[in-house]
Amino acid sequence: MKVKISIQGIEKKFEAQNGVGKSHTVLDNIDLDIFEGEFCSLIGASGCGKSTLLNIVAGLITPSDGTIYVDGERVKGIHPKFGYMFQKDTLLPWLTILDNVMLPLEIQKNAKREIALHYLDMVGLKGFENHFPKELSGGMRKRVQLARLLAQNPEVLLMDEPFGALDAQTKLVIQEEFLKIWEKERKTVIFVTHDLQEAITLSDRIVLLSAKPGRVQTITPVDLPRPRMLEHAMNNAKFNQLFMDIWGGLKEEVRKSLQIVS
Amino acid sequence: MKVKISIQGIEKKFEAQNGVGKSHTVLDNIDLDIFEGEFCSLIGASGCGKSTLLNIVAGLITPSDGTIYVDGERVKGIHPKFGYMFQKDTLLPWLTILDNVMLPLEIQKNAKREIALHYLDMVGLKGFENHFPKELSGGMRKRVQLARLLAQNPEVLLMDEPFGALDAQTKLVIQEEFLKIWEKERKTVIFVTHDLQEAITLSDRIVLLSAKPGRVQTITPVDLPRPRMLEHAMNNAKFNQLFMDIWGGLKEEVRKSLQIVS
Amino acid sequence: GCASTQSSKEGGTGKSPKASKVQTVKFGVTPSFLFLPVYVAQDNGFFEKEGIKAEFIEFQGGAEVTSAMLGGSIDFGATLSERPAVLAEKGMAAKNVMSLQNKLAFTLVARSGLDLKPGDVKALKGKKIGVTRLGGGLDQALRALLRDAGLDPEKDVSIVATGGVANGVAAMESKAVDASMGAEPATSMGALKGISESIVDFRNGEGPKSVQTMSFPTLQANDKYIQNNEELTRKVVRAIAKAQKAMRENPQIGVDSAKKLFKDLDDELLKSIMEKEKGMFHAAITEDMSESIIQAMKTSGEVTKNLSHKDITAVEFEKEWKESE
Amino acid sequence: MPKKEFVEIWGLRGVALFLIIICWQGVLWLDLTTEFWISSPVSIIKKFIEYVLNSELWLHTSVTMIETLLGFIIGTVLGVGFAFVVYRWNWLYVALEPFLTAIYSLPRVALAPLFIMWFGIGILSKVILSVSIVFFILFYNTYSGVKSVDKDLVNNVRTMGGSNSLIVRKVILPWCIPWIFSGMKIGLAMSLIGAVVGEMLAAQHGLGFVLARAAGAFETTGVFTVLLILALLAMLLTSIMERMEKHLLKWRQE
Amino acid sequence: MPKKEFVEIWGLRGVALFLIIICWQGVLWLDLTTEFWISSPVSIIKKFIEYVLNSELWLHTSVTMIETLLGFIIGTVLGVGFAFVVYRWNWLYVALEPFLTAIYSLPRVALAPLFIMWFGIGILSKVILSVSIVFFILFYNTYSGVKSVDKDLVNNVRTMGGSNSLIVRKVILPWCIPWIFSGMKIGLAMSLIGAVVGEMLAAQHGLGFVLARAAGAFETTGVFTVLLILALLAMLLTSIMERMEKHLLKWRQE
Ligand SMILES: Nc1ncnc2c1ncn2[C@@H]1O[C@H](COP(=O)(O)OP(=O)(O)OP(=O)(O)O)[C@@H](O)[C@H]1O
Ligand SMILES: Nc1ncnc2c1ncn2[C@@H]1O[C@H](COP(=O)(O)OP(=O)(O)OP(=O)(O)O)[C@@H](O)[C@H]1O
Ligand SMILES: [Mg+2]
Ligand SMILES: [Mg+2]
Repeated sequence: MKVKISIQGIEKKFEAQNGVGKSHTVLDNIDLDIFEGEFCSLIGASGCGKSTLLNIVAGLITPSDGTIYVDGERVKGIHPKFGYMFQKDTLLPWLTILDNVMLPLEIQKNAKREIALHYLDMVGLKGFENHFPKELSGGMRKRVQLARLLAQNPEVLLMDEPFGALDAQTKLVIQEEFLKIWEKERKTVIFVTHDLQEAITLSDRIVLLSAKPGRVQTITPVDLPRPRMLEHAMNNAKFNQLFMDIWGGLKEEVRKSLQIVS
Repeated sequence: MKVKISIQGIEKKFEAQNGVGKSHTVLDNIDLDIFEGEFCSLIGASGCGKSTLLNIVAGLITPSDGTIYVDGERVKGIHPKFGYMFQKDTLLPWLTILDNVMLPLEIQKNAKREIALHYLDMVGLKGFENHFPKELSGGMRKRVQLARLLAQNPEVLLMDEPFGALDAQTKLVIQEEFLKIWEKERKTVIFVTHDLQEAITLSDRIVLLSAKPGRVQTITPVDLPRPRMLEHAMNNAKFNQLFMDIWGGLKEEVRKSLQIVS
Repeated sequence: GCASTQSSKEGGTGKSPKASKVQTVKFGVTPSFLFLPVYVAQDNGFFEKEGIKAEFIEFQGGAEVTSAMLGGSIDFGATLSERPAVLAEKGMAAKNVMSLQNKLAFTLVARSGLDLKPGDVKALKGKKIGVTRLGGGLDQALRALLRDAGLDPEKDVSIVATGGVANGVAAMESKAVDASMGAEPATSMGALKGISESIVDFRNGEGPKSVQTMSFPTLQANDKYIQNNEELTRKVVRAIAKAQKAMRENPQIGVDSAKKLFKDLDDELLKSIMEKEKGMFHAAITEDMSESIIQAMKTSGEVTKNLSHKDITAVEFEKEWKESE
Repeated sequence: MPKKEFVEIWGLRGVALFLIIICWQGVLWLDLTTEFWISSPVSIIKKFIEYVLNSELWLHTSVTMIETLLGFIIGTVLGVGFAFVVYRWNWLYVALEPFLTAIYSLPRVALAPLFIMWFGIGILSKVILSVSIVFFILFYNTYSGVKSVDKDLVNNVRTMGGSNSLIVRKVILPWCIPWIFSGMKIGLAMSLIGAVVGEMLAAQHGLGFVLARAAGAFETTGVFTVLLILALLAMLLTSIMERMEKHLLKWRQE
Repeated sequence: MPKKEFVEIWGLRGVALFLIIICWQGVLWLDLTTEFWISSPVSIIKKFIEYVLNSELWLHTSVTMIETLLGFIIGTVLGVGFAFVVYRWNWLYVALEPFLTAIYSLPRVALAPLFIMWFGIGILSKVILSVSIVFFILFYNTYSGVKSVDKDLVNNVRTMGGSNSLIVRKVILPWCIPWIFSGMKIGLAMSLIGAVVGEMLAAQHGLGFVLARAAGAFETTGVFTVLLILALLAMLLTSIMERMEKHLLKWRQE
């Protein structure tokens, strides 16, 4: 398998600000290869550095040390092949929902309304094209962001908790839709989630980051058959085994990160 | 049991804006009584009106019709006994984490650092007192918001997806801490969540809202024994029964809201 | 009608005439050659001898000086002689207390490139003429001069405001105007720099007689002030009149005061200006002069009331005027 | 605007206007001052009507309007544009900052001779005077807006492959709309003042020219009438701007 | 500031200054104009040193500084305060809006006679002149800031039981800091210009007084030297303000 993204020796230190806060190392010597066409999930305790790592891969934050290679080439700054769905709400508030989804298409000089409408429909937001972001609920805005990423159709998808704000059922429906697209196109995906179940049902590999400082703790391959049906995957015996394995590791990390001694 | 909050005939219509969007009824004739000391969860499809209802109860949005009674008295506008944790990140960016948590204490002329530090410690953010919100991860900011609500210590807690941005394990730890406090003090809580498991393990009653327009679909009492240990509760036979019951209802609602016909 | 305001304002500045101590008097001036005798009186101790401490407040334009004088924030204003007539028309009472120079001290100059002959006002037909400010005595004098030469100031030329002293010269340099009427040092400076040439210089006795005395620099005060401070006013007039006399006898003291005012100006230039103007330093305002002011204002339509010499001139200081002879 | 609100707003404004006029006239009735100083509402209205019927005044008004608008529009475009240029090439701002401050804080009247020499006494010199004020106001405000832009919005559009110019158009410019409009409200009045002061100093036409002439002849009523016309122009232009702003900001939560 | 950056910034500024001086001197060398109109850098520096050694000039400078700062501070406090008042009682703004526009856009020089009559020819009239400009700049900018406040922040503090005054102090004011400082940067120069123009119109002291006299005597070098002093004052005050702003905005993402 070809390595698509190679993360080598990445370290990120944030300097103490305003004199009082302490300088701390968030990521420490991260080495990780992401293969072409792989669906790789990042999990870890809250605040362990998942978003920071994604930002570094996307070229938005300069690491204190280490290098990112894409297709064997060293990259600095933003890579045009990457699409990034932020953890934060980053819709442009002055554009309507439709215009927001159209934006990447316009950039690519391929401003086809049908494409945007298709993805909006897919995330269940038919009829909200002409609303402004402020008129949508939190979960709806997240779905627009997803539609925008899909419309952009980049070679590599970086996704930071894309389904985090959705109710259990909506999440399931959208995951299923997303998986269908992915299984057809097999793009490289780095997927940050805090939902273990989601990580297992979707991924090829799950990377658990440790906390303070963030290091690659374990890498767990998920060898469930594809194409996957989510409900089937969850009822698979292997699923439970994987869940318990990773859960144990995560638990340990969280205990450390929350400084629970007992 | 005494009714603490009585929601009567609440309706909310949003007018069509900028000519193009259509006017739509988000909440339609909601009747709901919340008892004193009750932990009541609201669930429903993304965009069904949960946050809107909470905003109306908090007095931040004027309903198109209907009334809110608190302790039998009709209220309009913001009620001083309520504390509200927004779905959105609403930390003041110019205050340090500690100052943010101190804010409600200052308002109550009870500016004790120990209290703020205690709750920050509880949510696992010891050592971040002097950081600014921008220097925290998404999940960490949510936890600060929780600490701020707990420091405020209001009579009624309105919580909009408070644990939504947390990883599975951190969530569990914080839920447990929160439950401990709640079981000691027995305050009235209205709790919006998209995590069914969370709703069942924490609540006394679960209200399922339908979508388009939002109506009270079902109200499910959760008669698991208290004090609850989360892991025990999840392994209770009743838990699975409840889960499947509500899941079915939610599924139906989501299918409707996403306009899935099949 | 405005008496109440005036008297209340005046309480602050008008000192009791009986006080034997040094009395402070505030003069409002625009820093220009027109009002040089007041500075000379200060620099040569004439005020001091009268027991007066003079303070100078400098204004950008004559209208502001008059406003300040009426409002009471200064005691005396040094500006042009037609002001009391204009004010009388508007129901305000002020008088010329003395003349500072008894002739129109302005010069009409034209851009050098035009090659106009001295005295040839008619040749300005169709040209643009600049004055510092419209609506004042300078503007009126220019119009009178043009009318005298048979030109209609409204139709045959265009009269343009150019603002501050240096602006008029700049406007000629950039050919924005063809001619300009102004006072020293702008006119001499323009000539010195080869930018402009004199057409009509009233100080040399050029131009029509009626225009020569229609507007000239005077010291003014409002009636109320004069009434309440007659003794003090006498002292002021006496001091300045003595200074005028000294200036005529020894133009160098004028040069010295001008030098203090305009530090960078060339000595030779100042001397030549003083030579030209020294004959004009007389304090007296005659009935003829007043008549010529009133007549000119009536012609321009700014004054409609019937005014006499005494309405615009404080003749009670005739004795003090003589000090300048 | 709903009809009821409309009536309320104009009712309030009417009351305010009435109070101002009463105070004005009251000061005269109580003999606290005279018409020589502050004229009177009645005289001003009379004069205003006289002016409105006078074609010459329309000429002066249009000259002033042209100068004001030209100065305003050019200054706005340059100021906003320069803020974006400086956003892109920050070293430019770092290098020029003290000089910008220096130039901006020069009292322009002191430079009148140079203005006249270089730009004459026609419309050009007034336009440049206005531009030299409006430019800085718009620049400072827009630049403050640019600095406050949510970096994540910019970054996200950048990850979509958005070029710098697209980011300026689609992200920075809309973000800065409130900043630009606030600058425009401040700048419009300054542009008007700049044009009028320029005309008062040196001109052949324009309301400032009329104003200076009236002031030089102590015609207080004339002065106040011109001021009234200027105020009406400013109100008209400001209300047009506010409408535009409202339209452009309709995406904002009410 | 790291030492390297410091050297770079001042290097760039030095180069810019050098270019300006070269252009200036170059225009003279090429005989495009003469020292009579634009003086020359050398003469100005000579004169500047002469002025610095002259105690009288320090008096004039301090008078102008006092007027500028008083006008600036009072105008800022009133402008910001009024924006908050109007945030609380919005009908006040609705009623007064057209009158505010009208007053703001009056050319103050045209009102010089009234200023002189009411406030005399001392410091007071200059301070009021400055206030009458700074107030509006700060008001418009702060009010635009107030309108852009994130309602959810306000609402959340309100649900904590925060009073209106607390909300202003803890939410609105910090939110408006960039707006206020942008207004202050614009207003400071205007305050300086206001004070100087006021002094040019009528005064006994102050840099405007010196300036008017020099201009009347064709002392171009004197004029430019005073302008240099004014520019230095503006730079000094602006840099102090920028430091304050940086300190107050350190919570912002870099
Ligand atoms: N600008 C910054 N300055 C200082 N520290 C920062 C900054 N940004 C992030 N951090 C720190 O880096 C750590 C990791 O943050 P990050 O956002 O990557 O966490 P995360 O794994 O995405 O967490 P979550 O699941 O809560 O989103 C946190 O401890 C945070 O305090
Ligand atoms: N200001 C507004 N203008 C118009 N429509 C609005 C506005 N605010 C909310 N809505 C609409 O109200 C509906 C419910 O929104 P609400 O935020 O209450 O959903 P929710 O149940 O909290 O969803 P989520 O789980 O995604 O947070 C949505 O369809 C949304 O489009
Ligand atoms: Mg994150
Ligand atoms: Mg919600």
